[in-house]
Amino acid sequence: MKKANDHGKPDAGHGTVQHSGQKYGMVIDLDKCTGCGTCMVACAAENNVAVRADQTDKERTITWMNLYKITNGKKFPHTEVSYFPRPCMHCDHHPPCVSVCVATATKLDFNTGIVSQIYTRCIGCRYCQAACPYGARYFNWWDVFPQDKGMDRYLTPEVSPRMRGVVEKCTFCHHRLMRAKRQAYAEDRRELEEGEYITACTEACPAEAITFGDLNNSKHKVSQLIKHPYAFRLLERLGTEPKVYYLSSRDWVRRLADNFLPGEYEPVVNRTWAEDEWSTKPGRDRF
Amino acid sequence: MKNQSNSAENGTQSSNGGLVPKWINLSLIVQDVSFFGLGLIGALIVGWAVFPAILYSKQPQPINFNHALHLDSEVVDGIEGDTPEEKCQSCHSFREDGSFAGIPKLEKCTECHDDPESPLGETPEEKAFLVDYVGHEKEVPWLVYSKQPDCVYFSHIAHVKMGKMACAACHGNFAGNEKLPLYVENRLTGYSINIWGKNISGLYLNKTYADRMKMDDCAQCHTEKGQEQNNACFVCHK
Amino acid sequence: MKITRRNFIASVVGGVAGIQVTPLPWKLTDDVAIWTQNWPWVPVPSTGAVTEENTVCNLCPGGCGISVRKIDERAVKIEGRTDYPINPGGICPVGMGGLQLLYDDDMRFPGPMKRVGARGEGEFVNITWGEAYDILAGRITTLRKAGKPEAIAAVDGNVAGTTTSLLIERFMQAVGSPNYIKPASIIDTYETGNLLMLGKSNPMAYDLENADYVLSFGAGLLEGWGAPGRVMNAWGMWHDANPAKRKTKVVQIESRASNTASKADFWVAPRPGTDGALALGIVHVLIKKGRIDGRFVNGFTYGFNDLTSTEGQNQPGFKTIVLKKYSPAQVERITGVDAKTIIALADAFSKAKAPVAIYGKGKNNLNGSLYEFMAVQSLNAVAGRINRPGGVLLPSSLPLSPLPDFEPDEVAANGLKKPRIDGAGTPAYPFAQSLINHFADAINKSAKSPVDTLLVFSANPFFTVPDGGGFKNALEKIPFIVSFSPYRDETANMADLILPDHNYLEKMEDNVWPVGLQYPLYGLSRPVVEPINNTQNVGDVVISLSKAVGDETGSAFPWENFEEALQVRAKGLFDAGGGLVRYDSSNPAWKFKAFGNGQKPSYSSFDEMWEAMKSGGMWYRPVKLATSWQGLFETPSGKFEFVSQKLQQVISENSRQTSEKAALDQMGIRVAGVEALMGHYEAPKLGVDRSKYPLFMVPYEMINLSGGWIPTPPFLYKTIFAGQLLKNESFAAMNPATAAKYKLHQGDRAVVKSPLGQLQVRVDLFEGAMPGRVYMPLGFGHTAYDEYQKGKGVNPNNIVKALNDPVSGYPLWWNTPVKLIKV
Amino acid sequence: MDSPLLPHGVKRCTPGVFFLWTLPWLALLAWGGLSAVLCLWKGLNQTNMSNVFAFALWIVFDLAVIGLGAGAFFTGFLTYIVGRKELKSIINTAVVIGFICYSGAMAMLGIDIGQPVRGWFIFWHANIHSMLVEVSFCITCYLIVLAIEFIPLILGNRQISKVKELRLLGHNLHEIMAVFAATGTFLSFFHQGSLGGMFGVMYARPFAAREGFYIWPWTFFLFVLSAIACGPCFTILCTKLAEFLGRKKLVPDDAIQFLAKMSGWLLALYMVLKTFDYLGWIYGVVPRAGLTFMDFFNEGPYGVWLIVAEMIFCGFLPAIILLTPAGRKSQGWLILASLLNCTGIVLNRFLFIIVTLAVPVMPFDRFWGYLPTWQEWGIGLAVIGYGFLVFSLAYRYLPMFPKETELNPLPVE
Repeated sequence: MKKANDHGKPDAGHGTVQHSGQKYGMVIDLDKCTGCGTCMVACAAENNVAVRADQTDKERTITWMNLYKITNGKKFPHTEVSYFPRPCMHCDHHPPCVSVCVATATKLDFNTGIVSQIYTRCIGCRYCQAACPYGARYFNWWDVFPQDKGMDRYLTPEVSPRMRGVVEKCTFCHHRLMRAKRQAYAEDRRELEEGEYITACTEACPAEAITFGDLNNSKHKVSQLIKHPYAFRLLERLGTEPKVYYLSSRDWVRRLADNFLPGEYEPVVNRTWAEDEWSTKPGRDRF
Repeated sequence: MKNQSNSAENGTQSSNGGLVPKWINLSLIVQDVSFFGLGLIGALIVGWAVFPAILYSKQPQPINFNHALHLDSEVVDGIEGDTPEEKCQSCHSFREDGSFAGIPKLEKCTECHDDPESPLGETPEEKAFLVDYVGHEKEVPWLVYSKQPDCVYFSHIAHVKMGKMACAACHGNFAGNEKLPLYVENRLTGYSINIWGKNISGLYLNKTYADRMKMDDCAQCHTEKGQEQNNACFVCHK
Repeated sequence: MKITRRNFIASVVGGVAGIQVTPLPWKLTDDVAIWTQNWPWVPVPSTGAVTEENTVCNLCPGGCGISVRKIDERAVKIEGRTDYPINPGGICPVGMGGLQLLYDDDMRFPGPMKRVGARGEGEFVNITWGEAYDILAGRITTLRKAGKPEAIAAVDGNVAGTTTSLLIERFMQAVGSPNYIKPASIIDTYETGNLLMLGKSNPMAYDLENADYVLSFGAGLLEGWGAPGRVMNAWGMWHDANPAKRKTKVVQIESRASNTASKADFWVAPRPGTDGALALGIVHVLIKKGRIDGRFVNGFTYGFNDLTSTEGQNQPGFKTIVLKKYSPAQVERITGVDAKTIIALADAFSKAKAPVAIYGKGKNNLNGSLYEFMAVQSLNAVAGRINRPGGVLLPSSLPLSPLPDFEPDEVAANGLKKPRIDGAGTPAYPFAQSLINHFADAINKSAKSPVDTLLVFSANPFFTVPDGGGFKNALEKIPFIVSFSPYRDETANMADLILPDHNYLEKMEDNVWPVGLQYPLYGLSRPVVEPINNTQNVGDVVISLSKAVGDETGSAFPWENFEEALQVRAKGLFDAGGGLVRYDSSNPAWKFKAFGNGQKPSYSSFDEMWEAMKSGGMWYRPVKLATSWQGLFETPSGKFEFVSQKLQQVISENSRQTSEKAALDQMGIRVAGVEALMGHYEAPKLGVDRSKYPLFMVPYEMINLSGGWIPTPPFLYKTIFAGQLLKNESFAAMNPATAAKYKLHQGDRAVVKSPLGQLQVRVDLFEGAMPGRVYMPLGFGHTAYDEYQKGKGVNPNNIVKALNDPVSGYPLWWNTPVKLIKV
Repeated sequence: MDSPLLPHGVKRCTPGVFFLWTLPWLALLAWGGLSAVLCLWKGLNQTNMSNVFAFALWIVFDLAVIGLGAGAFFTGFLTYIVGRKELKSIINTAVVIGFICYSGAMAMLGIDIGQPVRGWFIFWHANIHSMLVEVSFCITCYLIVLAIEFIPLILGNRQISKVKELRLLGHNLHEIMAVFAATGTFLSFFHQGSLGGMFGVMYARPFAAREGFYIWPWTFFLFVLSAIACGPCFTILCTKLAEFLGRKKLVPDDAIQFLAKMSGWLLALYMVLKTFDYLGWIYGVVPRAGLTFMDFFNEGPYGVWLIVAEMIFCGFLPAIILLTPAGRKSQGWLILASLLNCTGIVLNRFLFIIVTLAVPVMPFDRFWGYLPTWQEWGIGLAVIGYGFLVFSLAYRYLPMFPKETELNPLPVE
């Protein structure tokens, strides 16, 4: 995999860096995920995401957190459905979208590991969308806000509503980091406790499938979970180094997270794990 | 192209006659220059005088609040604080969650100006204030000089409390104001002139941070104070 | 001197040159760009002081704890509470989108209104509350004067036992109409079943959190069954990333690969409606292998072994019948689940330390089948899972004080003697509280509607009743309809008068015992925002209305307002003592503690308790087992009854007039003798030519789509997949094999035709669908509300041909014979 | 009646006929104008572009015309730097075509971005790491260069050249044209390259991603090469079209033949390198991403045939024709070859833009298709209309073909 990182384009000054400060990341446990979609709704509600009358136009609706439905393709009654909740991956190595942006409207902040997107700077060329393999970036095709219905009354001032013609994406609820810091300052603190800053989807998930925290901080739960044998990332081998990890005990799910040539994929069961904190039993046995 | 170059040659030949080529006509040149000058001057007037006049709208504040008076402990007591910052915060206060309340709501004023009937001073402004607002329990529609656009996030507590910055550093010395200045707004952008800067050219010889509140100024200050990490986009944008 | 063209050009050149050294071009370029960054038509949300207000979500009987984030007076976000027993932190998508139900003007009524357009058009004009009361009270008075109070009927969608529903029922009694109708929900099935087997209609209490093997018969654990916040939280615990902590296995029994089925550890797919047989098949194996809990079965149950009838002859008992009729082979024939699986399930169930078999049908919105539920309960009983940690608990109901009795006046008394229109409680349906389908049928059958004035509370029967559009037709016949809905739903659009209720975030309301919870919990939601429309809490409306109708009715409501009525009931909670009003998630209410949970009530007076309840939104007691078996069962035998004597009494009474055969037929029972008194499987008599309708249509529910009377918040349509809704067409899921028979491919248009009607859908090929079935989602196909919902997809309820569930009389809505026609 | 404007000693159709000839092109422009207004006023929802097809028809058009327009700088380079005198007879045509292509492309880009008014951010807040910035800078500069190169031709108009100063200006510009040619060459090299780079650097899009040399992916060089390989052919095509429509010879064969030969060689070279590029990609980038070559084509309308067409029929075939003297000397073959050559570059750009985006990278994501709306076509075709219009005007009123009079002497009255 490392090789994969080195290929690709020159470091646009955004390569893998030693994060001086925090490096926020997310772990989504797909065994816990129930596919209920609360994360999507929470995200939209938290971030003033526009909602139009027809949301079935999946190529154009805006879903910072998007739920992908996958099945194991087996025949009845052995069919299984699972879901990939997909926020922005906040790639850590030379995010594909960042180096291509013409107007420096999107950047990787080395102090948080968060990839920012500035709507007022974006000119809407959409090169970033073309470059992102996760489809995590969304363009504002319309200029809609249901003001006329009075639905602008639930808009939060913490996130600026977007105008037509710019690209937006998941920000790891950066405003919540600001909120937490402000609170800390009010209490004469500079450091944040684990859990003081979590994203809206993390908070909303009824199955507590999402864990959020500082990957640089070994005490944080995320930095332990990513060592789990079931942990993996989307399209890992492209070398984008996503900061969003997934857990799944199901091999067919893990296999769908990346492209594999025949024989390349090795099931987790055969993998032994250094820190033997978790056993590596396959999660889904017959009974 | 052939015939063109020919004609050019003819031109040069014909100019062999006098000192100045025949086809150069001095009077014409003088005319040209003067008309050119006319246009130039006209443009300069339009650009430097007319344009700004059209671009900006001016309005007075609903009530001419006298900062100097209120901060004069001889006249008004109850505005506590040893440092200017503490004094400012006794009205422009922080909320518990660390957010900044900005311009105080009516309830703050009515802590002292509680009775519409009995003014505390004898200024006409106060009387007007008591009748129009305290009387009708109506919030004063203050015009905010330093209102940043919606895309900007600014944490006062990070600057004033943690950064130990003086309010005046960015806002200038309001404490000394007897009168509130006119609120000048850019008709096109809706920005208060205090954001983009009073100097229409945008060029300053020796600019202070109180002159302007543009992004570059924030960034410059961060850099000077060794806070480069706070120049990350999301620190100030939402 | 005259200006030549040359001069003109010169000055223009000068001007152009000059303007470059002024700010004009440069600042203008900048400002125009800045203008695009602050377009006046892009809203700028106002800032202000932030507050978080705690309350309880009342969008479903699940009742999660929520906190509403406010900027000054504006609600901007709903979040789950960590200090509420049901849902530590999270909530469901519908609850998360709740603010759109509050602020979407097109979805709500601005205030009391009167219909002006044709029915269904939704054309109304504003009136005052005064006028509204006059119109309605006047009409009721007239009917009472005419001695026909029974011509007033009410459909009440509020959960049974909530104060609102009690007041509405009380109001109906006060005016003198027996026709108080509630849409059937899973709760009714539970209560009827418990009445027959436990002798009391207890709230269903599954101790899921402490179970290590959850065998779910059709309960859509991840589709919104029970209290979604609680169930999904349990789901998270069951699937802990740490295998050491991952103890619980979940098995889902359902014909379709729903989220629950897919995400469960194992999925068993019997034919829809045969769950009961499967349960008894497992019982069969347990008995065969002697893996039954002898102590419980012999000590505390009735009817397991053979019985001697009153005439003294020997009758086969539960055991004999199960052994005779439900061998794995036989069950395989009924359910299509192979015998090996059945045996394996039995083994797993008996090997588990704390297994529990739970029963449900998707969400809670619709009823289940009584005999199926009894069969599943029998499984729990045989394995001794009654009143055991991790099993089925038997807590006594909430100690709420009843509302004081009152004496109906003469008119009312006479009215109440009249028979119910829906026939509930008659020999045919002895245990039914109300039968909304029959209510509609009765109206449709009679030439002139027996109902003159229909009051609709928190319900949208037009859309939600699975009756092939029967209720819709009934509405058209009813002369006068009054809706108390805050939303412009289908039923409200049929109404002549609108007395809109508050939105759930604007009102005070109670939430009584979330479905399936194993400990008593009384939730109390309070207004977190000022009402944005001219609406009134339906509780207050009923009280005022009763007074407006007359002193006789008014006297039944001796309270100033709704909150007073709430307090009257809550008084019982205080008197009962020991209730907690604050919750700390580190000390879960479902954890069994050796010596109680050591927590003491934090209040000393009722008023203290009430204030604490209003701010905290709860009163609960941590889980505990019934310490003594004495009086635990209120059945004639005083035991858990595999064979229900209550049912036996009714049948024998009914048989007295006619024959037993006739009595059974009347109740829709197709077996005789003891078998009719216990949980069993009987194939429904479809009465439809299967050669014409070879397939079955099975409606299914989704957690991210509100199928009930609550509209779906627009945000949720973001979570709907392309294979479920596309533009305005909804999809029917079917197995590729089935589709192939009709030459249907993904996305093709097809008509699903039942004897009661047809719907056009698009085809979604889904391997997880049982062959021969067509699965249609409930919640699409609204013809009301606003652009976000109107005309999106079709509503399967409109073609459901539901038979009566034996004994209970509720609709069997999950097996409609249909045919597919390619378009 | 416009005869005084026509160049000396050439025959042109009557104004009436000319007007009729311009009508269809004006119509296209009108259509495009309407589309443009809609897109700018209502926003890009007027198009069928989506979050999947962030780039679509317009970008294909842009890249195509910029590639085809490469004839301008390359011919300029050969004429002024290398000093191939015979090309002087066609350089004007090349410049005009270049100008048309680039100005058209710029116009389209202006509408393509979601916030046109903020367009200048590209320069003011430039992100030097972005290939697109490099493209924007170079194209803008080069458009200015092209304009300057165009000026002397305009000044060559019969009436304008009557004004002494202007005539002189034009003459002097001519003298220093080499400087501009050089600048143009430099700029073009980089933006043609960066256009290729744009796609090569998308390392997370296996279909477009390429290895490279230092900061330049191979596509960088391949795009330059393909552009100069087909640019001349496009110039030839346009000339031939003009000759056909004007029913007369406008450019001496030596110029045409030389360009054709150059094209042939360059195309041949390009094809060889492109072959290696494909191989390197198929055996390097693709398997590293866990994919096989055919994985990209197992769904949707964009089949492997596209690549076959690009390489065989629009690559090697025209190269061979152009390299065989007999082939390029015969009118028909020459035109066919040029056509194929130009089609090839369009195909190549299409693959890099549309197919790249249509192929999902996440295994569980679906394949997407795309059809432009009439607004998108309108704006695309308007550029063609605009091209015909400007070309015709230039041909009619400017001495675009200096050898025209020589080749078609007027009958002496």
